[in-house]
Amino acid sequence: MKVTVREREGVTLLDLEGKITIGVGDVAMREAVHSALDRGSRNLLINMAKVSTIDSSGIGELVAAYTTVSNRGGRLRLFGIPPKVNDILQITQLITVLDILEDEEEGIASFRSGSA
Amino acid sequence: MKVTVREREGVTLLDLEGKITIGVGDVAMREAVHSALDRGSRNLLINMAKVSTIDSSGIGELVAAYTTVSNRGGRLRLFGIPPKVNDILQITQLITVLDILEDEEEGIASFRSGSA
Amino acid sequence: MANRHSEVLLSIGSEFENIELIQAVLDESLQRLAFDEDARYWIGIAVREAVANAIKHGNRQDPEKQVEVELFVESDEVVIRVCDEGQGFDPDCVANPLDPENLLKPDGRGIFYMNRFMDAIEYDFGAQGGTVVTLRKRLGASSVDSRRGEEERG
Amino acid sequence: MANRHSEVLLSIGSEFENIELIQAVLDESLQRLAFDEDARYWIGIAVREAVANAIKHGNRQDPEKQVEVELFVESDEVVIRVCDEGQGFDPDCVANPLDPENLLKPDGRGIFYMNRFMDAIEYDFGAQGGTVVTLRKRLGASSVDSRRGEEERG
Ligand SMILES: Nc1ncnc2c1ncn2[C@@H]1O[C@H](COP(=O)(O)OP(=O)(O)O)[C@@H](O)[C@H]1O
Ligand SMILES: Nc1ncnc2c1ncn2[C@@H]1O[C@H](COP(=O)(O)OP(=O)(O)O)[C@@H](O)[C@H]1O
Repeated sequence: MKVTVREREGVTLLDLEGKITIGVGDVAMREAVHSALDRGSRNLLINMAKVSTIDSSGIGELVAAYTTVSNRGGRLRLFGIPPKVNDILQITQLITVLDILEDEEEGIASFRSGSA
Repeated sequence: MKVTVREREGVTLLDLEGKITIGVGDVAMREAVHSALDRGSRNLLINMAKVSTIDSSGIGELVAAYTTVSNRGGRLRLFGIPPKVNDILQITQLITVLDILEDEEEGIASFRSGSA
Repeated sequence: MANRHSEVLLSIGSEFENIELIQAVLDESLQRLAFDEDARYWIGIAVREAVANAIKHGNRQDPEKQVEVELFVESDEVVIRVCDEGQGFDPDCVANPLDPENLLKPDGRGIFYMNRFMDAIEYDFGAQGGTVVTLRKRLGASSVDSRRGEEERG
Repeated sequence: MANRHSEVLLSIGSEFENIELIQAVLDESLQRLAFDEDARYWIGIAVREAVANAIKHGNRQDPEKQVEVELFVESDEVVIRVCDEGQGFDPDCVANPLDPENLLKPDGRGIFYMNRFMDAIEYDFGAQGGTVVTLRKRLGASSVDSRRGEEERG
Protein backbone atom coordinates (compact mmCIF):
# COMPACT_ATOMS: atom_id res chain seq x y z
CA MET A 1 0.00 0.00 0.00
CA LYS A 2 1.19 3.51 -0.81
CA VAL A 3 0.01 6.63 1.00
CA THR A 4 0.56 10.09 -0.46
CA VAL A 5 -0.21 13.06 1.76
CA ARG A 6 -1.28 16.42 0.30
CA GLU A 7 -2.65 19.63 1.81
CA ARG A 8 -5.37 21.57 0.04
CA GLU A 9 -7.48 24.44 1.42
CA GLY A 10 -6.90 23.43 5.03
CA VAL A 11 -7.74 19.81 4.30
CA THR A 12 -5.23 16.97 4.63
CA LEU A 13 -5.68 14.61 1.69
CA LEU A 14 -4.48 11.02 1.91
CA ASP A 15 -4.28 9.25 -1.42
CA LEU A 16 -4.26 5.51 -0.73
CA GLU A 17 -3.10 3.07 -3.38
CA GLY A 18 -3.13 -0.73 -3.32
CA LYS A 19 -4.19 -3.23 -0.70
CA ILE A 20 -5.36 -2.13 2.74
CA THR A 21 -4.84 -5.54 4.27
CA ILE A 22 -3.66 -7.03 7.52
CA GLY A 23 -0.09 -6.48 8.61
CA VAL A 24 0.96 -4.02 5.94
CA GLY A 25 -1.63 -1.73 4.39
CA ASP A 26 -3.69 -1.34 7.54
CA VAL A 27 -0.67 -0.19 9.54
CA ALA A 28 0.39 2.27 6.83
CA MET A 29 -3.06 3.85 6.85
CA ARG A 30 -3.15 4.13 10.64
CA GLU A 31 0.24 5.76 10.73
CA ALA A 32 -0.71 8.29 8.04
CA VAL A 33 -3.89 9.27 9.91
CA HIS A 34 -2.12 9.54 13.25
CA SER A 35 0.73 11.63 11.93
CA ALA A 36 -1.77 13.99 10.25
CA LEU A 37 -3.54 14.38 13.61
CA ASP A 38 -0.19 14.97 15.34
CA ARG A 39 0.61 17.73 12.88
CA GLY A 40 -2.62 19.40 13.91
CA SER A 41 -4.84 18.43 10.96
CA ARG A 42 -8.49 18.12 11.88
CA ASN A 43 -9.98 17.90 8.37
CA LEU A 44 -8.96 14.60 6.78
CA LEU A 45 -10.06 13.47 3.37
CA ILE A 46 -9.13 9.99 2.14
CA ASN A 47 -8.96 9.24 -1.55
CA MET A 48 -9.94 5.58 -1.95
CA ALA A 49 -9.97 5.57 -5.76
CA LYS A 50 -6.86 3.40 -6.11
CA VAL A 51 -7.61 0.95 -3.31
CA SER A 52 -7.76 -2.51 -4.89
CA THR A 53 -8.60 -4.61 -1.84
CA ILE A 54 -9.68 -3.93 1.70
CA ASP A 55 -9.91 -6.84 4.11
CA SER A 56 -11.65 -6.83 7.50
CA SER A 57 -8.51 -5.44 9.16
CA GLY A 58 -8.43 -2.62 6.62
CA ILE A 59 -12.09 -1.87 7.26
CA GLY A 60 -11.34 -2.02 10.98
CA GLU A 61 -8.55 0.53 10.61
CA LEU A 62 -10.80 2.77 8.58
CA VAL A 63 -13.44 2.69 11.31
CA ALA A 64 -10.78 3.20 13.99
CA ALA A 65 -9.39 6.19 12.08
CA TYR A 66 -12.87 7.64 11.76
CA THR A 67 -13.49 7.27 15.50
CA THR A 68 -10.07 8.61 16.50
CA VAL A 69 -10.40 11.69 14.31
CA SER A 70 -13.95 12.35 15.58
CA ASN A 71 -12.81 11.95 19.18
CA ARG A 72 -10.15 14.57 18.62
CA GLY A 73 -12.77 16.95 17.31
CA GLY A 74 -11.84 16.41 13.68
CA ARG A 75 -13.66 15.08 10.66
CA LEU A 76 -12.62 12.17 8.44
CA ARG A 77 -14.28 11.77 5.07
CA LEU A 78 -13.80 9.46 2.10
CA PHE A 79 -14.20 9.82 -1.63
CA GLY A 80 -13.64 7.85 -4.83
CA ILE A 81 -14.91 4.55 -3.44
CA PRO A 82 -14.28 1.80 -6.04
CA PRO A 83 -17.18 -0.61 -6.71
CA LYS A 84 -15.71 -3.53 -4.74
CA VAL A 85 -14.88 -1.37 -1.72
CA ASN A 86 -18.40 0.03 -1.99
CA ASP A 87 -19.78 -3.53 -1.86
CA ILE A 88 -17.80 -4.11 1.33
CA LEU A 89 -19.05 -0.90 2.89
CA GLN A 90 -22.61 -1.94 1.99
CA ILE A 91 -22.24 -5.41 3.41
CA THR A 92 -20.70 -4.16 6.66
CA GLN A 93 -23.36 -1.41 6.81
CA LEU A 94 -20.64 1.18 7.22
CA ILE A 95 -21.84 3.04 4.14
CA THR A 96 -24.37 4.93 6.25
CA VAL A 97 -21.99 5.52 9.15
CA LEU A 98 -18.94 6.88 7.36
CA ASP A 99 -18.91 10.24 5.57
CA ILE A 100 -18.61 9.46 1.88
CA LEU A 101 -18.33 11.98 -0.94
CA GLU A 102 -18.29 11.48 -4.68
CA ASP A 103 -14.97 13.02 -5.68
CA GLU A 104 -12.17 15.27 -4.50
CA GLU A 105 -13.98 18.52 -5.37
CA GLU A 106 -17.09 17.50 -3.49
CA GLY A 107 -14.91 16.32 -0.62
CA ILE A 108 -13.03 19.60 -0.33
CA ALA A 109 -16.27 21.58 -0.70
CA SER A 110 -17.86 19.58 2.14
CA PHE A 111 -15.27 20.91 4.56
CA ARG A 112 -15.66 24.48 3.23
CA SER A 113 -19.39 24.56 3.95
CA GLY A 114 -18.81 22.99 7.32
CA SER A 115 -20.68 19.71 6.79
CA ALA A 116 -21.18 17.02 4.17
CA MET B 1 -0.26 -20.90 -25.88
CA LYS B 2 -2.05 -19.63 -28.93
CA VAL B 3 -1.15 -20.57 -32.49
CA THR B 4 -2.41 -18.56 -35.45
CA VAL B 5 -1.82 -19.99 -38.90
CA ARG B 6 -1.46 -17.76 -41.96
CA GLU B 7 -0.42 -18.38 -45.55
CA ARG B 8 1.75 -15.88 -47.40
CA GLU B 9 3.54 -16.32 -50.74
CA GLY B 10 3.54 -20.10 -50.46
CA VAL B 11 4.84 -19.99 -46.91
CA THR B 12 2.85 -21.24 -43.91
CA LEU B 13 3.30 -18.80 -41.07
CA LEU B 14 2.70 -19.91 -37.49
CA ASP B 15 2.35 -17.04 -35.02
CA LEU B 16 3.00 -18.47 -31.56
CA GLU B 17 1.92 -16.58 -28.48
CA GLY B 18 2.54 -17.37 -24.81
CA LYS B 19 4.29 -20.25 -23.10
CA ILE B 20 5.67 -23.18 -25.06
CA THR B 21 5.89 -25.42 -22.04
CA ILE B 22 5.36 -29.04 -21.15
CA GLY B 23 1.92 -30.54 -21.48
CA VAL B 24 0.17 -27.64 -23.14
CA GLY B 25 2.15 -25.28 -25.32
CA ASP B 26 4.51 -27.91 -26.65
CA VAL B 27 1.63 -30.09 -27.83
CA ALA B 28 -0.12 -27.14 -29.48
CA MET B 29 3.01 -26.31 -31.44
CA ARG B 30 3.53 -29.91 -32.54
CA GLU B 31 -0.03 -30.20 -33.73
CA ALA B 32 0.17 -26.97 -35.69
CA VAL B 33 3.35 -28.08 -37.44
CA HIS B 34 1.99 -31.54 -38.22
CA SER B 35 -1.28 -30.28 -39.59
CA ALA B 36 0.59 -27.81 -41.83
CA LEU B 37 2.69 -30.71 -43.14
CA ASP B 38 -0.47 -32.78 -43.65
CA ARG B 39 -1.98 -29.95 -45.69
CA GLY B 40 1.08 -30.15 -47.92
CA SER B 41 3.03 -27.15 -46.65
CA ARG B 42 6.76 -27.53 -47.00
CA ASN B 43 7.83 -23.96 -46.23
CA LEU B 44 7.14 -23.23 -42.57
CA LEU B 45 7.99 -19.97 -40.87
CA ILE B 46 7.45 -19.63 -37.13
CA ASN B 47 6.95 -16.22 -35.57
CA MET B 48 8.41 -16.42 -32.07
CA ALA B 49 7.97 -12.73 -31.22
CA LYS B 50 5.23 -13.30 -28.67
CA VAL B 51 6.67 -16.38 -27.00
CA SER B 52 7.16 -15.51 -23.33
CA THR B 53 8.68 -18.76 -22.08
CA ILE B 54 10.06 -21.89 -23.64
CA ASP B 55 11.06 -24.75 -21.37
CA SER B 56 13.16 -27.76 -22.33
CA SER B 57 10.08 -29.57 -23.67
CA GLY B 58 9.25 -26.58 -25.81
CA ILE B 59 12.80 -26.49 -27.13
CA GLY B 60 12.55 -30.23 -27.72
CA GLU B 61 9.37 -29.79 -29.73
CA LEU B 62 10.99 -27.04 -31.76
CA VAL B 63 13.92 -29.31 -32.59
CA ALA B 64 11.56 -32.20 -33.35
CA ALA B 65 9.52 -29.96 -35.63
CA TYR B 66 12.67 -28.83 -37.40
CA THR B 67 13.78 -32.43 -37.92
CA THR B 68 10.35 -33.66 -39.02
CA VAL B 69 9.94 -30.88 -41.56
CA SER B 70 13.46 -31.43 -42.91
CA ASN B 71 12.86 -35.20 -43.17
CA ARG B 72 9.78 -34.52 -45.24
CA GLY B 73 11.80 -32.39 -47.59
CA GLY B 74 10.54 -29.12 -46.19
CA ARG B 75 12.14 -26.18 -44.46
CA LEU B 76 11.30 -24.76 -41.04
CA ARG B 77 12.58 -21.33 -40.13
CA LEU B 78 12.09 -18.96 -37.17
CA PHE B 79 12.01 -15.22 -36.76
CA GLY B 80 11.35 -12.61 -34.10
CA ILE B 81 13.28 -14.42 -31.36
CA PRO B 82 12.75 -12.55 -28.05
CA PRO B 83 15.89 -11.93 -25.94
CA LYS B 84 15.13 -14.64 -23.35
CA VAL B 85 14.37 -17.26 -26.01
CA ASN B 86 17.55 -16.20 -27.73
CA ASP B 87 19.47 -16.80 -24.48
CA ILE B 88 18.01 -20.30 -24.36
CA LEU B 89 18.95 -21.00 -27.98
CA GLN B 90 22.49 -19.78 -27.22
CA ILE B 91 22.83 -21.92 -24.12
CA THR B 92 21.53 -25.04 -25.83
CA GLN B 93 23.73 -24.24 -28.85
CA LEU B 94 20.73 -24.54 -31.12
CA ILE B 95 21.22 -21.02 -32.38
CA THR B 96 23.67 -22.30 -35.00
CA VAL B 97 21.59 -25.35 -35.92
CA LEU B 98 18.18 -23.80 -36.46
CA ASP B 99 17.41 -21.42 -39.32
CA ILE B 100 16.79 -18.05 -37.72
CA LEU B 101 15.79 -14.87 -39.51
CA GLU B 102 15.39 -11.34 -38.20
CA ASP B 103 11.78 -10.57 -39.06
CA GLU B 104 8.83 -11.70 -41.18
CA GLU B 105 10.02 -9.94 -44.34
CA GLU B 106 13.45 -11.50 -44.13
CA GLY B 107 11.83 -14.82 -43.35
CA ILE B 108 9.51 -14.75 -46.36
CA ALA B 109 12.36 -13.53 -48.57
CA SER B 110 14.56 -16.41 -47.46
CA PHE B 111 12.12 -18.89 -48.97
CA ARG B 112 11.82 -16.83 -52.17
CA SER B 113 15.57 -16.95 -52.83
CA GLY B 114 15.66 -20.63 -51.98
CA SER B 115 17.92 -20.46 -48.94
CA ALA B 116 18.49 -18.40 -45.80
CA MET C 1 -13.10 -38.16 -0.48
CA ALA C 2 -14.18 -40.39 -3.34
CA ASN C 3 -14.54 -37.72 -5.96
CA ARG C 4 -12.08 -35.26 -4.54
CA HIS C 5 -9.68 -33.94 -7.14
CA SER C 6 -7.36 -31.09 -8.14
CA GLU C 7 -5.88 -31.18 -4.66
CA VAL C 8 -3.24 -28.66 -3.71
CA LEU C 9 -1.66 -28.18 -0.32
CA LEU C 10 0.21 -25.07 0.72
CA SER C 11 1.94 -24.59 4.04
CA ILE C 12 3.29 -21.22 5.16
CA GLY C 13 4.92 -19.69 8.21
CA SER C 14 2.69 -17.48 10.34
CA GLU C 15 3.50 -14.13 8.80
CA PHE C 16 0.88 -11.89 7.27
CA GLU C 17 2.89 -11.27 4.12
CA ASN C 18 2.56 -14.98 3.31
CA ILE C 19 -1.13 -14.41 2.68
CA GLU C 20 0.00 -13.22 -0.76
CA LEU C 21 1.43 -16.69 -1.50
CA ILE C 22 -1.93 -18.24 -0.77
CA GLN C 23 -3.67 -15.61 -2.84
CA ALA C 24 -1.36 -16.38 -5.79
CA VAL C 25 -2.08 -20.12 -5.74
CA LEU C 26 -5.76 -19.60 -5.06
CA ASP C 27 -6.21 -17.19 -7.91
CA GLU C 28 -4.41 -19.46 -10.37
CA SER C 29 -6.49 -22.44 -9.20
CA LEU C 30 -9.81 -20.62 -9.34
CA GLN C 31 -9.01 -19.28 -12.77
CA ARG C 32 -8.46 -22.82 -13.96
CA LEU C 33 -11.80 -23.82 -12.44
CA ALA C 34 -13.37 -21.09 -14.59
CA PHE C 35 -14.43 -18.78 -11.79
CA ASP C 36 -14.78 -15.30 -13.22
CA GLU C 37 -12.79 -12.33 -11.98
CA ASP C 38 -15.45 -11.14 -9.55
CA ALA C 39 -15.98 -14.57 -8.03
CA ARG C 40 -12.21 -14.99 -7.66
CA TYR C 41 -12.01 -11.64 -5.96
CA TRP C 42 -14.63 -12.43 -3.32
CA ILE C 43 -13.41 -15.96 -2.67
CA GLY C 44 -9.95 -14.45 -2.32
CA ILE C 45 -11.22 -12.01 0.29
CA ALA C 46 -12.85 -14.84 2.29
CA VAL C 47 -9.72 -17.00 2.18
CA ARG C 48 -7.51 -14.08 3.19
CA GLU C 49 -9.68 -13.68 6.31
CA ALA C 50 -9.44 -17.35 7.18
CA VAL C 51 -5.66 -17.31 6.80
CA ALA C 52 -5.30 -14.01 8.67
CA ASN C 53 -7.24 -15.52 11.59
CA ALA C 54 -5.08 -18.64 11.54
CA ILE C 55 -1.93 -16.51 11.66
CA LYS C 56 -3.20 -13.97 14.18
CA HIS C 57 -5.57 -15.76 16.57
CA GLY C 58 -4.52 -19.35 15.95
CA ASN C 59 -0.73 -19.28 15.70
CA ARG C 60 -0.33 -15.84 17.30
CA GLN C 61 2.16 -14.89 14.61
CA ASP C 62 4.67 -17.45 15.79
CA PRO C 63 6.73 -17.87 12.60
CA GLU C 64 7.66 -21.40 13.70
CA LYS C 65 4.03 -22.43 13.51
CA GLN C 66 2.64 -23.28 10.11
CA VAL C 67 -0.69 -22.50 8.53
CA GLU C 68 -1.83 -25.18 6.10
CA VAL C 69 -4.19 -24.47 3.26
CA GLU C 70 -5.76 -27.33 1.35
CA LEU C 71 -7.63 -26.70 -1.85
CA PHE C 72 -9.60 -29.27 -3.77
CA VAL C 73 -12.73 -29.88 -5.78
CA GLU C 74 -15.38 -32.18 -4.32
CA SER C 75 -18.45 -32.92 -6.43
CA ASP C 76 -19.57 -29.48 -7.61
CA GLU C 77 -17.73 -27.37 -5.07
CA VAL C 78 -14.31 -25.93 -4.57
CA VAL C 79 -13.27 -26.55 -0.97
CA ILE C 80 -10.63 -24.50 0.80
CA ARG C 81 -9.51 -25.67 4.22
CA VAL C 82 -7.31 -23.57 6.49
CA CYS C 83 -5.63 -25.22 9.48
CA ASP C 84 -3.63 -23.66 12.31
CA GLU C 85 -1.91 -24.94 15.45
CA GLY C 86 -3.83 -22.72 17.87
CA GLN C 87 -6.11 -23.25 20.84
CA GLY C 88 -9.41 -22.94 19.00
CA PHE C 89 -12.39 -20.84 20.08
CA ASP C 90 -16.15 -21.01 20.31
CA PRO C 91 -17.67 -19.85 17.02
CA ASP C 92 -21.05 -19.48 18.73
CA CYS C 93 -19.66 -16.71 20.88
CA VAL C 94 -18.59 -14.54 17.98
CA ALA C 95 -20.56 -11.28 17.99
CA ASN C 96 -22.54 -10.04 14.99
CA PRO C 97 -20.67 -7.10 13.49
CA LEU C 98 -23.94 -5.65 12.19
CA ASP C 99 -25.35 -5.16 15.70
CA PRO C 100 -25.52 -1.41 16.27
CA GLU C 101 -23.16 -1.57 19.23
CA ASN C 102 -20.55 -3.37 17.09
CA LEU C 103 -20.82 -1.27 13.96
CA LEU C 104 -17.93 1.01 14.90
CA LYS C 105 -15.74 -1.68 16.43
CA PRO C 106 -12.35 -2.03 14.75
CA ASP C 107 -12.54 -5.83 14.57
CA GLY C 108 -14.88 -8.79 14.43
CA ARG C 109 -15.71 -8.81 10.71
CA GLY C 110 -13.52 -11.66 9.46
CA ILE C 111 -15.86 -14.60 9.94
CA PHE C 112 -18.71 -12.41 8.76
CA TYR C 113 -16.81 -11.80 5.49
CA MET C 114 -16.26 -15.54 5.08
CA ASN C 115 -19.93 -16.31 5.61
CA ARG C 116 -20.89 -13.60 3.23
CA PHE C 117 -18.62 -14.53 0.35
CA MET C 118 -18.73 -18.32 0.51
CA ASP C 119 -21.64 -20.73 0.17
CA ALA C 120 -20.77 -22.45 3.44
CA ILE C 121 -18.18 -22.26 6.18
CA GLU C 122 -17.58 -24.77 8.93
CA TYR C 123 -15.29 -24.86 11.97
CA ASP C 124 -13.66 -27.98 13.37
CA PHE C 125 -11.30 -28.24 16.31
CA GLY C 126 -8.70 -30.94 16.79
CA ALA C 127 -8.63 -32.93 20.02
CA GLN C 128 -4.96 -31.90 20.35
CA GLY C 129 -5.77 -28.27 19.53
CA GLY C 130 -5.76 -26.55 16.19
CA THR C 131 -8.55 -24.89 14.27
CA VAL C 132 -9.74 -26.03 10.86
CA VAL C 133 -12.05 -23.80 8.89
CA THR C 134 -13.57 -25.23 5.72
CA LEU C 135 -14.86 -22.85 3.07
CA ARG C 136 -17.01 -24.03 0.17
CA LYS C 137 -18.12 -22.41 -3.05
CA ARG C 138 -20.21 -23.91 -5.82
CA LEU C 139 -18.36 -24.18 -9.14
CA GLY C 140 -19.72 -21.89 -11.80
CA ALA C 141 -21.28 -19.57 -9.20
CA SER C 142 -20.21 -16.34 -10.80
CA SER C 143 -19.86 -13.30 -8.57
CA VAL C 144 -23.01 -13.91 -6.56
CA ASP C 145 -21.72 -11.78 -3.75
CA SER C 146 -21.08 -8.72 -5.75
CA ARG C 147 -24.68 -8.96 -6.92
CA ARG C 148 -25.90 -9.43 -3.37
CA GLY C 149 -24.25 -6.13 -2.50
CA GLU C 150 -25.96 -4.63 -5.54
CA GLU C 151 -29.40 -5.74 -4.38
CA GLU C 152 -29.00 -4.24 -0.97
CA ARG C 153 -28.02 -0.92 -2.39
CA GLY C 154 -31.39 -0.59 -4.19
CA MET D 1 18.25 -25.99 9.65
CA ALA D 2 19.35 -23.46 12.30
CA ASN D 3 19.04 -20.38 10.14
CA ARG D 4 16.41 -21.66 7.77
CA HIS D 5 13.51 -19.25 7.35
CA SER D 6 10.70 -18.09 5.08
CA GLU D 7 9.70 -21.69 4.59
CA VAL D 8 6.85 -22.54 2.27
CA LEU D 9 5.64 -25.97 1.25
CA LEU D 10 3.47 -26.65 -1.75
CA SER D 11 2.12 -30.02 -2.73
CA ILE D 12 0.42 -30.64 -6.07
CA GLY D 13 -1.05 -33.54 -8.00
CA SER D 14 1.08 -34.82 -10.88
CA GLU D 15 -0.42 -32.79 -13.69
CA PHE D 16 1.64 -30.46 -15.85
CA GLU D 17 -0.82 -27.60 -15.52
CA ASN D 18 -0.04 -27.50 -11.79
CA ILE D 19 3.41 -26.22 -12.66
CA GLU D 20 1.70 -22.83 -12.93
CA LEU D 21 0.73 -23.01 -9.24
CA ILE D 22 4.35 -23.52 -8.30
CA GLN D 23 5.40 -20.74 -10.62
CA ALA D 24 2.89 -18.38 -8.94
CA VAL D 25 4.17 -19.05 -5.42
CA LEU D 26 7.78 -19.05 -6.52
CA ASP D 27 7.50 -15.73 -8.28
CA GLU D 28 5.77 -14.08 -5.33
CA SER D 29 8.42 -15.49 -2.95
CA LEU D 30 11.38 -14.50 -5.10
CA GLN D 31 9.97 -11.02 -5.55
CA ARG D 32 9.81 -10.66 -1.78
CA LEU D 33 13.43 -11.82 -1.57
CA ALA D 34 14.28 -8.94 -3.93
CA PHE D 35 15.32 -11.04 -6.90
CA ASP D 36 14.96 -8.90 -10.01
CA GLU D 37 12.71 -9.83 -12.92
CA ASP D 38 15.44 -11.53 -14.92
CA ALA D 39 16.66 -13.60 -11.99
CA ARG D 40 13.08 -14.63 -11.20
CA TYR D 41 12.58 -15.66 -14.79
CA TRP D 42 15.60 -17.96 -14.93
CA ILE D 43 15.04 -19.47 -11.50
CA GLY D 44 11.45 -20.04 -12.60
CA ILE D 45 12.64 -21.89 -15.69
CA ALA D 46 14.91 -24.14 -13.61
CA VAL D 47 12.18 -24.94 -11.09
CA ARG D 48 9.69 -25.68 -13.88
CA GLU D 49 12.14 -28.27 -15.21
CA ALA D 50 12.57 -29.89 -11.81
CA VAL D 51 8.81 -30.09 -11.30
CA ALA D 52 8.20 -31.29 -14.86
CA ASN D 53 10.68 -34.13 -14.28
CA ALA D 54 9.02 -35.03 -10.96
CA ILE D 55 5.62 -35.18 -12.68
CA LYS D 56 6.81 -36.95 -15.83
CA HIS D 57 9.68 -39.25 -14.92
CA GLY D 58 9.13 -39.50 -11.16
CA ASN D 59 5.37 -39.83 -10.72
CA ARG D 60 4.65 -40.77 -14.35
CA GLN D 61 1.73 -38.35 -14.38
CA ASP D 62 -0.22 -40.38 -11.84
CA PRO D 63 -2.54 -37.69 -10.47
CA GLU D 64 -2.79 -39.60 -7.18
CA LYS D 65 0.92 -39.06 -6.60
CA GLN D 66 1.99 -35.73 -5.22
CA VAL D 67 4.94 -33.55 -6.04
CA GLU D 68 6.15 -31.55 -3.06
CA VAL D 69 8.01 -28.31 -3.42
CA GLU D 70 9.74 -26.77 -0.43
CA LEU D 71 11.10 -23.29 -0.58
CA PHE D 72 13.18 -21.62 2.10
CA VAL D 73 16.07 -19.32 2.74
CA GLU D 74 19.21 -20.78 4.31
CA SER D 75 22.07 -18.40 5.13
CA ASP D 76 22.51 -16.40 1.92
CA GLU D 77 20.71 -18.75 -0.46
CA VAL D 78 17.20 -19.47 -1.53
CA VAL D 79 16.71 -23.23 -1.60
CA ILE D 80 14.02 -24.95 -3.65
CA ARG D 81 13.54 -28.66 -3.13
CA VAL D 82 11.34 -30.77 -5.38
CA CYS D 83 10.31 -34.26 -4.22
CA ASP D 84 8.47 -36.98 -6.09
CA GLU D 85 7.37 -40.53 -5.32
CA GLY D 86 9.18 -42.15 -8.24
CA GLN D 87 11.88 -44.78 -8.64
CA GLY D 88 14.83 -42.44 -8.96
CA PHE D 89 17.58 -42.62 -11.59
CA ASP D 90 21.32 -42.29 -11.92
CA PRO D 91 22.23 -38.65 -12.53
CA ASP D 92 25.72 -39.70 -13.67
CA CYS D 93 24.19 -41.46 -16.65
CA VAL D 94 22.45 -38.39 -18.02
CA ALA D 95 23.88 -37.46 -21.40
CA ASN D 96 25.27 -34.00 -22.19
CA PRO D 97 22.79 -32.24 -24.50
CA LEU D 98 25.62 -30.21 -26.02
CA ASP D 99 27.36 -33.29 -27.42
CA PRO D 100 27.02 -33.08 -31.21
CA GLU D 101 25.08 -36.35 -31.38
CA ASN D 102 22.56 -35.01 -28.87
CA LEU D 103 22.11 -31.52 -30.26
CA LEU D 104 19.04 -32.45 -32.30
CA LYS D 105 17.49 -34.78 -29.75
CA PRO D 106 14.02 -33.72 -28.63
CA ASP D 107 14.76 -34.27 -24.94
CA GLY D 108 17.49 -34.37 -22.35
CA ARG D 109 17.85 -30.65 -21.62
CA GLY D 110 15.98 -30.32 -18.31
CA ILE D 111 18.79 -31.04 -15.86
CA PHE D 112 21.10 -29.01 -18.08
CA TYR D 113 18.74 -26.01 -17.72
CA MET D 114 18.71 -26.44 -13.94
CA ASN D 115 22.50 -26.55 -13.76
CA ARG D 116 22.74 -23.58 -15.98
CA PHE D 117 20.30 -21.30 -14.18
CA MET D 118 21.00 -22.19 -10.55
CA ASP D 119 24.18 -21.89 -8.51
CA ALA D 120 23.99 -25.53 -7.43
CA ILE D 121 21.76 -28.55 -7.91
CA GLU D 122 21.91 -31.81 -6.00
CA TYR D 123 20.04 -35.11 -6.29
CA ASP D 124 19.08 -37.33 -3.38
CA PHE D 125 17.17 -40.59 -3.46
CA GLY D 126 15.09 -41.98 -0.64
CA ALA D 127 15.70 -45.50 0.61
CA GLN D 128 12.00 -46.18 -0.02
CA GLY D 129 12.15 -44.56 -3.45
CA GLY D 130 11.45 -40.98 -4.39
CA THR D 131 13.71 -38.37 -5.93
CA VAL D 132 14.64 -35.12 -4.25
CA VAL D 133 16.32 -32.41 -6.25
CA THR D 134 17.63 -29.39 -4.35
CA LEU D 135 18.22 -26.17 -6.25
CA ARG D 136 20.14 -23.27 -4.74
CA LYS D 137 20.61 -19.67 -5.75
CA ARG D 138 22.53 -16.95 -3.97
CA LEU D 139 20.33 -14.08 -2.75
CA GLY D 140 20.98 -10.83 -4.54
CA ALA D 141 22.47 -12.63 -7.54
CA SER D 142 20.75 -10.58 -10.19
CA SER D 143 20.23 -12.16 -13.57
CA VAL D 144 23.64 -13.78 -13.74
CA ASP D 145 22.38 -16.24 -16.30
CA SER D 146 21.10 -13.78 -18.76
CA ARG D 147 24.52 -12.18 -18.65
CA ARG D 148 26.17 -15.55 -19.14
CA GLY D 149 24.16 -15.89 -22.34
CA GLU D 150 25.27 -12.40 -23.29
CA GLU D 151 28.95 -13.29 -22.90
CA GLU D 152 28.69 -16.32 -25.10
CA ARG D 153 27.05 -14.33 -27.81
CA GLY D 154 30.13 -12.09 -28.08
N1 LIG E 1 -8.26 -19.60 13.85
C1 LIG E 1 -8.68 -19.06 15.01
N2 LIG E 1 -8.14 -19.44 16.17
C2 LIG E 1 -8.56 -18.93 17.36
N3 LIG E 1 -9.52 -18.00 17.44
C3 LIG E 1 -10.12 -17.57 16.33
C4 LIG E 1 -9.73 -18.06 15.05
N4 LIG E 1 -10.50 -17.46 14.12
C5 LIG E 1 -11.31 -16.62 14.77
N5 LIG E 1 -11.10 -16.66 16.09
C6 LIG E 1 -11.81 -15.93 17.15
O1 LIG E 1 -13.00 -15.40 16.61
C7 LIG E 1 -13.03 -13.98 16.75
C8 LIG E 1 -13.73 -13.35 15.57
O2 LIG E 1 -12.97 -13.50 14.41
P1 LIG E 1 -13.21 -12.54 13.17
O3 LIG E 1 -14.66 -12.50 12.88
O4 LIG E 1 -12.32 -12.99 12.09
O5 LIG E 1 -12.80 -11.08 13.66
P2 LIG E 1 -11.38 -10.54 14.15
O6 LIG E 1 -10.33 -11.45 13.63
O7 LIG E 1 -11.33 -9.17 13.57
O8 LIG E 1 -11.45 -10.51 15.66
C9 LIG E 1 -11.58 -13.57 16.91
O9 LIG E 1 -11.43 -12.36 17.62
C10 LIG E 1 -11.00 -14.75 17.67
O10 LIG E 1 -11.26 -14.63 19.04
N1 LIG F 1 12.55 -36.93 -10.96
C1 LIG F 1 13.04 -37.90 -11.77
N2 LIG F 1 12.69 -39.20 -11.57
C2 LIG F 1 13.16 -40.18 -12.38
N3 LIG F 1 13.98 -39.94 -13.42
C3 LIG F 1 14.37 -38.67 -13.68
C4 LIG F 1 13.91 -37.59 -12.87
N4 LIG F 1 14.46 -36.45 -13.35
C5 LIG F 1 15.21 -36.81 -14.40
N5 LIG F 1 15.17 -38.15 -14.62
C6 LIG F 1 15.89 -38.91 -15.66
O1 LIG F 1 16.91 -38.10 -16.20
C7 LIG F 1 16.74 -37.96 -17.61
C8 LIG F 1 17.19 -36.57 -18.06
O2 LIG F 1 16.31 -35.58 -17.58
P1 LIG F 1 16.27 -34.17 -18.25
O3 LIG F 1 17.65 -33.65 -18.40
O4 LIG F 1 15.34 -33.32 -17.46
O5 LIG F 1 15.70 -34.41 -19.71
P2 LIG F 1 14.30 -35.01 -20.18
O6 LIG F 1 13.35 -34.84 -19.05
O7 LIG F 1 13.96 -34.19 -21.37
O8 LIG F 1 14.54 -36.44 -20.52
C9 LIG F 1 15.28 -38.24 -17.85
O9 LIG F 1 15.05 -38.71 -19.15
C10 LIG F 1 14.98 -39.31 -16.81
O10 LIG F 1 15.38 -40.57 -17.24
